[in-house]
Amino acid sequence: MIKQVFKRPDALKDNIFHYCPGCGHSVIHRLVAEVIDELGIRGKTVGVPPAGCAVLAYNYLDVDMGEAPHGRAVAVATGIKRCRPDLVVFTYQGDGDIAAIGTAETVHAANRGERLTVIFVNNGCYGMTGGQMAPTTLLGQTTTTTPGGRIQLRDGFPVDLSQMLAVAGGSVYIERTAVTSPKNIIKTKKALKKAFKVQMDDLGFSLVEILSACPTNWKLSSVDSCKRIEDEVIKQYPLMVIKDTTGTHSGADEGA
Amino acid sequence: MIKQVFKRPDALKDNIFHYCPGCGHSVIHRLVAEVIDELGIRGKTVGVPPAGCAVLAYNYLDVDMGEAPHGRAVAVATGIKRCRPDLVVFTYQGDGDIAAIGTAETVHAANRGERLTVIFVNNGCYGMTGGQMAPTTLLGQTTTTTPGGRIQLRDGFPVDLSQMLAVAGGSVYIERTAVTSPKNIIKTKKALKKAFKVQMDDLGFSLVEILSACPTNWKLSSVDSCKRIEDEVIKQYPLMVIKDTTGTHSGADEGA
Amino acid sequence: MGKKRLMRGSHVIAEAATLAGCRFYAGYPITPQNELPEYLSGRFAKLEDATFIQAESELAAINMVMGASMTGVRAMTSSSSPGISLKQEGISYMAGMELPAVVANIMRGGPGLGNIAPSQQDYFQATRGGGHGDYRTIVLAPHSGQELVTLTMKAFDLADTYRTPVILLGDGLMGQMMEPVTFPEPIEPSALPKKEWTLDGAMERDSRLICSLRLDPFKMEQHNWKLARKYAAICERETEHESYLLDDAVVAVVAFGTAARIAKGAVNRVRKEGLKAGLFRPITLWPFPENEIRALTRSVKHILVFEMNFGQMVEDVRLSVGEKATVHFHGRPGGIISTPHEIADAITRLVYRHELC
Amino acid sequence: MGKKRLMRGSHVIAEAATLAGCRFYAGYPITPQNELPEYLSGRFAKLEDATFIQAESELAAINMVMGASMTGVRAMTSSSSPGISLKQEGISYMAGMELPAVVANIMRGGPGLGNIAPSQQDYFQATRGGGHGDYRTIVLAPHSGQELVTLTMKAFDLADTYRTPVILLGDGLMGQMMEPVTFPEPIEPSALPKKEWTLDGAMERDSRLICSLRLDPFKMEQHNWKLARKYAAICERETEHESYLLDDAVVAVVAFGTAARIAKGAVNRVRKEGLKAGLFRPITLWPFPENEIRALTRSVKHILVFEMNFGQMVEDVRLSVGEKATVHFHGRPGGIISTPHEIADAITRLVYRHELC
Amino acid sequence: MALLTGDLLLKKKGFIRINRDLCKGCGLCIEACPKGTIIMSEKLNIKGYRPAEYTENENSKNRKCTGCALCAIVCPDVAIEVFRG
Amino acid sequence: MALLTGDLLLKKKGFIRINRDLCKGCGLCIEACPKGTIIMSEKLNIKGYRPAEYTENENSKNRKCTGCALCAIVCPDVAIEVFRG
Amino acid sequence: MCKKEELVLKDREGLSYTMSITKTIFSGFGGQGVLMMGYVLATAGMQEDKHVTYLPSYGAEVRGGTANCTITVSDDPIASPVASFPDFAVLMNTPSLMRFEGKVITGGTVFLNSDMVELRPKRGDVEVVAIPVNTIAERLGNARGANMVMIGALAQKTGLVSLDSVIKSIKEIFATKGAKVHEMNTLAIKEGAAFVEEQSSS
Amino acid sequence: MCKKEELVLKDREGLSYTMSITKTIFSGFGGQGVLMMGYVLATAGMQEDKHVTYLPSYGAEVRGGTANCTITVSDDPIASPVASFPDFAVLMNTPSLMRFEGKVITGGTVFLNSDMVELRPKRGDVEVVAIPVNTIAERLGNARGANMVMIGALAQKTGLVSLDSVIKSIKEIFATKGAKVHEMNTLAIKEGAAFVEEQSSS
Ligand SMILES: Cc1ncc(C[n+]2csc(CCOP(=O)(O)OP(=O)(O)O)c2C)c(N)n1
Ligand SMILES: Cc1ncc(C[n+]2csc(CCOP(=O)(O)OP(=O)(O)O)c2C)c(N)n1
Ligand code: SF4
Ligand code: SF4
Ligand code: SF4
Ligand code: SF4
Ligand code: SF4
Ligand code: SF4
Ligand SMILES: [Mg+2]
Ligand SMILES: [Mg+2]
Repeated sequence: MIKQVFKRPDALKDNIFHYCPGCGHSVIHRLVAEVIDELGIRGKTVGVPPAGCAVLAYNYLDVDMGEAPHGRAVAVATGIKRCRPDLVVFTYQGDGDIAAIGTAETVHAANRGERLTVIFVNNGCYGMTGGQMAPTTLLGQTTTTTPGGRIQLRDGFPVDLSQMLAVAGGSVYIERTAVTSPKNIIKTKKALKKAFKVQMDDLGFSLVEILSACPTNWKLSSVDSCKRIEDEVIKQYPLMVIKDTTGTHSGADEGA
Repeated sequence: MIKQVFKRPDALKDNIFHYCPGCGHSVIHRLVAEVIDELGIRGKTVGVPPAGCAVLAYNYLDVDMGEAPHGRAVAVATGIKRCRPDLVVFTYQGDGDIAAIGTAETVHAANRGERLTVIFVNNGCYGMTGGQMAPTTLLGQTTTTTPGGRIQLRDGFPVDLSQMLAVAGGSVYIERTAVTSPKNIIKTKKALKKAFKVQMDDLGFSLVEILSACPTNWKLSSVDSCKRIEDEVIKQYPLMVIKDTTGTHSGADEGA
Repeated sequence: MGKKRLMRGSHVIAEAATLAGCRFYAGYPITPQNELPEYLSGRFAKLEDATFIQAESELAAINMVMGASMTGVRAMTSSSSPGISLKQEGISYMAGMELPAVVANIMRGGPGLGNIAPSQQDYFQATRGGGHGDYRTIVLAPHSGQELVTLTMKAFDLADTYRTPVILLGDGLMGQMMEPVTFPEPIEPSALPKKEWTLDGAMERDSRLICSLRLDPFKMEQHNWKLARKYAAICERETEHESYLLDDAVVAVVAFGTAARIAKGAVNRVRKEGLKAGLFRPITLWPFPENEIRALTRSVKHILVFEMNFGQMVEDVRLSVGEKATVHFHGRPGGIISTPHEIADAITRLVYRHELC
Repeated sequence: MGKKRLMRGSHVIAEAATLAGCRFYAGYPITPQNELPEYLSGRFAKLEDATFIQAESELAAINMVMGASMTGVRAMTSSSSPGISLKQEGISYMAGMELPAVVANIMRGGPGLGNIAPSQQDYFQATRGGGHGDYRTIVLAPHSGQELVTLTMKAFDLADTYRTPVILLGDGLMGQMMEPVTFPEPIEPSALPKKEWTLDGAMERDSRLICSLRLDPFKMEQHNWKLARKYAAICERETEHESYLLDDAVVAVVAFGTAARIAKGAVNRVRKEGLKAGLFRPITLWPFPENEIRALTRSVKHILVFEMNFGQMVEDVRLSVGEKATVHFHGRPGGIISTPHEIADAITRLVYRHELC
Repeated sequence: MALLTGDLLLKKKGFIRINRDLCKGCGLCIEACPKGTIIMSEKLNIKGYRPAEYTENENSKNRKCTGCALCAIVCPDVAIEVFRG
Repeated sequence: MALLTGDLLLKKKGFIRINRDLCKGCGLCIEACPKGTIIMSEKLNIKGYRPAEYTENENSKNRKCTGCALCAIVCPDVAIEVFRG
Repeated sequence: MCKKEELVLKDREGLSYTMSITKTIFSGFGGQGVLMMGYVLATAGMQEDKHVTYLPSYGAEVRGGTANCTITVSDDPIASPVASFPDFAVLMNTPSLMRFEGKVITGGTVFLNSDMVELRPKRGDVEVVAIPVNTIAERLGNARGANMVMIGALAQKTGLVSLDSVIKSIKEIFATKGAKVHEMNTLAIKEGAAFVEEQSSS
Repeated sequence: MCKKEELVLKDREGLSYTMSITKTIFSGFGGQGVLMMGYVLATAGMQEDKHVTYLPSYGAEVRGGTANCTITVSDDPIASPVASFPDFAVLMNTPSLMRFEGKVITGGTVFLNSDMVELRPKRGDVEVVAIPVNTIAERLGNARGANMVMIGALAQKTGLVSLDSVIKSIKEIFATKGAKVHEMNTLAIKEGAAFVEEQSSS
């Protein structure tokens, strides 16, 4: 019997991605769709796309979506979720969106333990606007606004937002993964699924930071981009569970 | 021989403080003035006061001062310091100012390792606007916007900004002190002096978080306010050196 | 109508919002409107279906309101001048996405940190769209406690009807002053007309999208003309004003909000001295009652615009009357509240200088 | 003047700013002006006394510029529409504190996220003070590569002269298009007039303060009237415009920036057909050249305002001419760039309808 | 036990189908495939990319493809369908 | 050694001056003073606060104040000057 | 704004045109119940179906300083709730006297808490009513009721509102505090009224 | 805005009024050197003291897609740098042909990279010049010089700018790349020119 073992998930529309060849966003979109399918939540999910390369995420993900201004996705999502706690609400944000302009909103949503799932795509640059330095750009990395490479004294260190969010009382599950290889992609999907479940179980704020390739702005082939992540980026941003207090229910029960 | 062993510091103007009786801001102002005197930097110091009860800090501190919009003090200070690295630049900010609306600016200034000294006055409420909940308000604490006490589920956990800033690569010295007793006041002064020195030695970003009484909004006597800090607030915000990498010169030398 | 209650303006807005079925508030403290969120923090805590959030900033607040509005809930935020500046991006987005919301601006003296005294210095920002892009917001200007009730409730209706942000433009005096007010019966959210465009999960229907992005300039233009037609309809239908002693007037004062109250007192004074003055009070600042003001010029050839700023609405009055009347201006920027006497003086001088009696 | 260089508008602004002695830039990426910071990141890296910061947000950027300006350094930021909305609070502060700075807005289609195509939809925001409080910013509207050079440099001079933020209002086309330009000799910061009000440490002098807070309404009012007088002086002295083929014109097109370029082409076209049309191009949008436009109405009774929005500057034209001429409007909001032909059509129809030939 | 051994011995067979016009030629599938059954096409597709090409015959008994789906898992453009059996 | 002992034996003397009209009556100095030499005044000062009052005579030999300055260190309003000798 | 506007920058206020509108300023330290006095007066006015406004001072400058509020009571709609020149001033401490003494209109009345204020107005054109409200309140065993004594005195002396309305108002305002408190406050109000009654008859 | 404005919403462009203004669109995949061709043409025009504008397409929608730019060369100042209806179109791939074929004005010329484009315009009112620029470039041992071949062909065929100006321009533009590169590119340009020369003479 021939049976199809891999096909396009239902929650992914038929539109062709506008992303560049080898772009991590495409993989992550598919994983989100698969997770939505598997959890059976297409009919009660609302997504908030960012300003960033994924601004058109609604062309691909077949769920209700509401746009947010650059950096404000978690604030918009908070508004949605507080009014409709029965919905599953996620944001999809680039590293510039979440870790630069959106720092305050993210820190405070995590602190409040908003029941949101945040998908944080760390590609080390501002993809959409042409590859400028992002908070996550590595030291020495050349971008269009660090033509001589990122210099710590002028441009600062790579920001580790996930670690900062781990300090926040209301964050319950934070994991960093990558979409560089089948193994890592499968791990990423697991993490995404867990993050959604944390929300559905009303435990608190969950976030998956995903190291993702931007071959265009890195000026590398897709394959070399994945290698770069595994060889270099991971040193600065190790793949790991950064926080997991789901066992202790810390998010949900305290203090009320 | 009779000699005066305690007097008003030179860098403190003669104006009478507009602060409430027992307000920690008054003590901290004096300490800042003493430190400026002792370091002999009155003629090369620029301060940035916040929107907050200390908005009128320039009525007291006899140094050049430039106002910042609420929460943006470190951004304004960054502009000053980058243009005039020879100056000693400090910000003076309330907990609402720095840890709510100013979160992003502070995180990123710390990350860039701006050569600034930040004086972060944590009084657990929005003093100036009438005692609303601050990010630092304790769980259960009654304020004008948490009439039934701060509830974690609605209002989030007390934010520990200093710990988050410790994650930032460019922060070099972060200490939490209090102005509740002679001992703690003396420690606070030492910390302030060190923070200024860190800047003068070009090591990186320094910050002193000071637990400070707001008797008016806490609706406690001055003495009880200090007791409350020592008995309750310190449990959430322990007095400690949160980060000190001055020995390793981490801020100044890496990565360039 | 219930019994009379002596209430602070900020509380009146908060209560009226609740009665209008508002069930989401996000805001950030700023004087002189702190009592509004403070009141709601208690009021909403007692309602099962209501959410109060003290946001980490005005930016977060307006964006939370954006999200809440996407679900169809009646949502509001409030602030005062500097905080409203920070919300301009969000307001522009909501206008672009056609999301209803009520934004109360209890204006204070500016620019910058300014002070916390009453002012009307944000008229342009409110009526011209201080944010980016072609858009307008409906702007309502209450001048009494009771009007805070009616206009707050009306703001929510207009916002829903036209799917647009509505600005309630008060000032520190409106926010802080107590006056007796009565409230109507509450409106239950469930009794409001169902919104067909909300995000609530694509259950047995196609997925929905609320967005302001339109990369294709032709689509963007189309959307802008759609907005323009909506705005034209609002202009046609929704202007509101009060005419006070204008029937036989030869001089009209035009003023809104707190300034209009004071102007009323001034008109009363000069009437006692036999001067034929009246007051035209725009209640909607946008749409501006321009036809109504123009109509005035059949009898009135001198108009005194009085604002608590250095001259903003006066432009709209000039645009309305063209050269059919002479427009004079009297302004007090920065938090000064004129006395009725001062305005009476100004009217009197105008009358004598131009021999209008 | 050096030799001609073919350069992208954003780069031209960046280079001209450097030549004007600008030594501080803070900004945040946004299309269609990214090439401006990108250029400066390299250019400033080669100057010892210059600082380039890619800020964490537009808010941070404008406030960094505020700080830099306090030290007396010529400072600038740039962005496009949504980012400029976020800077409104900061701009209001700088106006209140009387701090010079240059803010370039390379406008895109709005409202909201809109698109990245050229537009002129932020005219009101720029000219009416999108922030809170009574204040104005000088607004310069270049319409060619070479004017990007002159107006950028002029912006810094005006900012310093009047201690006020100046907005350089371009659009995506101005930012992206390349044209040949020539640059003047650079101005060394040390050659600029010394500023006596900067913060540089109270060494052997009294300490200084730069602030916008004035709690006392009377002091605030005083400050506002001071600002008003400054603005009046600017209105008196600094309006700038271009008159193109207006001497014998019976129809005038009024347009600025990119729209004015296109209108010029349209005027040329209809002139070939014998229609007496001309172009009035405001170069300063604030102060608006209202006297100059009013003067026009001696010969011109029909004015066609053409804007890449749904009608903003048209209000200023109406305010300028009153009823002395009929003001018509042609607008394209949302990123459409009209062809000269389209505007020529509009002029032609106007001429025939009103029998102006 | 015998059965299990048998199962292990009996190598799984699979095949894939690549949607030529969805493919952007990133080459990640080629890198991922443990069997080396995918190559880059010489000819451009409609969008101007050189798409990936599956080199085996779906019906061939000797095909190496196991249907492990690694290629599909890494494919950013969801251009690959995998079949087994 | 003897000298040191002598020094220790010779208790330090001090006194303080409280600027009555700067004081806001917060009472922190009273709490801080190990010698109990400060009390709250009965009469209001010009700003309507009941200010702190130093109870000793500057010239008295028996005064308990050591000039330790703890009171001044905690005084928010810099209302206390401390003298020693 | 580029227009040459007529700028009129005068700030003086004449006498009220009708006697139907009366403005009262209450001023004292925070804690002296100053805002409550204003609230009671405004509530009483409202219960008499008069037009009333209550305008507190607010903001940063009052950190631990003087609190004040202005109450307007009027037969007609109230234009401005601000009192540049109040008819009555209730001044509970010396700084308040210094601040507001000069503003009261000629013919107006200044109510002084004589327990806290030693100075007396220098002007001869206002009536001064000095009342030892703290002493009276303490005598009644209601030390915190000094403001109630004062409001009673004010109502009695000015007739702005009736004593009955005042008493009805506080009953509502303190509804949750129980009968005991109401009785105590009623007594304080009556004592205040009695005090001025006595004063003027003596 | 509340005014009833005259709304004119037509978008068509007639033929250029004078021949002095010429618009050329270059379009192809990113990587085909499309923007460089435009830059070279504009620079050459500038060096001939003509008015020139260069307008790139920009933005999010071009992720990995087609790049294009519009060059206007004119004796008079240029009103609009946009070409709704270009005189010339240089189309380096099939999607570009599909997108821009219909826009070229009647009497205009379409330059096709015949190595990449199999289709031919369906219109009869435009001239089509098909050039195997990749083949030619590869033959010259300068595989990346296909765009130089094309620009040479364009200049030769249209006379928009002289070949000399083109060669001078690339010398400046690639100043840092050394003489060898310049020689290679010059050769490519000349080969392109020679190709169309031959074509038209044949
Ligand atoms: C207020 C505002 N500022 C700036 C922008 C421009 N902008 C759009 S996306 C973006 C950043 C994109 O980077 P990132 O968030 O890392 O997403 P990526 O494209 O890399 O996935 C920026 C700066 C904007 N749309 N709004
Ligand atoms: C943009 C903006 N939002 C709000 C305010 C009002 N505001 C002034 S100070 C302040 C907070 C004060 O709290 P904190 O920073 O903790 O200082 P504290 O007074 O407690 O010392 C607020 C919300 C403002 N001035 N500007
Ligand atoms: S620019 Fe980078 S992040 Fe954006 S679509 Fe291309 S590869 Fe992906
Ligand atoms: S309100 Fe609190 S923080 Fe502000 S001056 Fe008073 S005591 Fe100090
Ligand atoms: S399914 Fe596995 S073996 Fe088959 S082509 Fe894909 S990666 Fe290769
Ligand atoms: S991974 Fe997908 S897009 Fe990339 S080459 Fe293979 S089939 Fe094509
Ligand atoms: S100096 Fe020491 S002993 Fe003397 S009064 Fe002060 S605290 Fe008491
Ligand atoms: S500590 Fe200072 S302000 Fe407080 S009571 Fe003592 S002297 Fe007065
Ligand atoms: Mg990114
Ligand atoms: Mg605080």
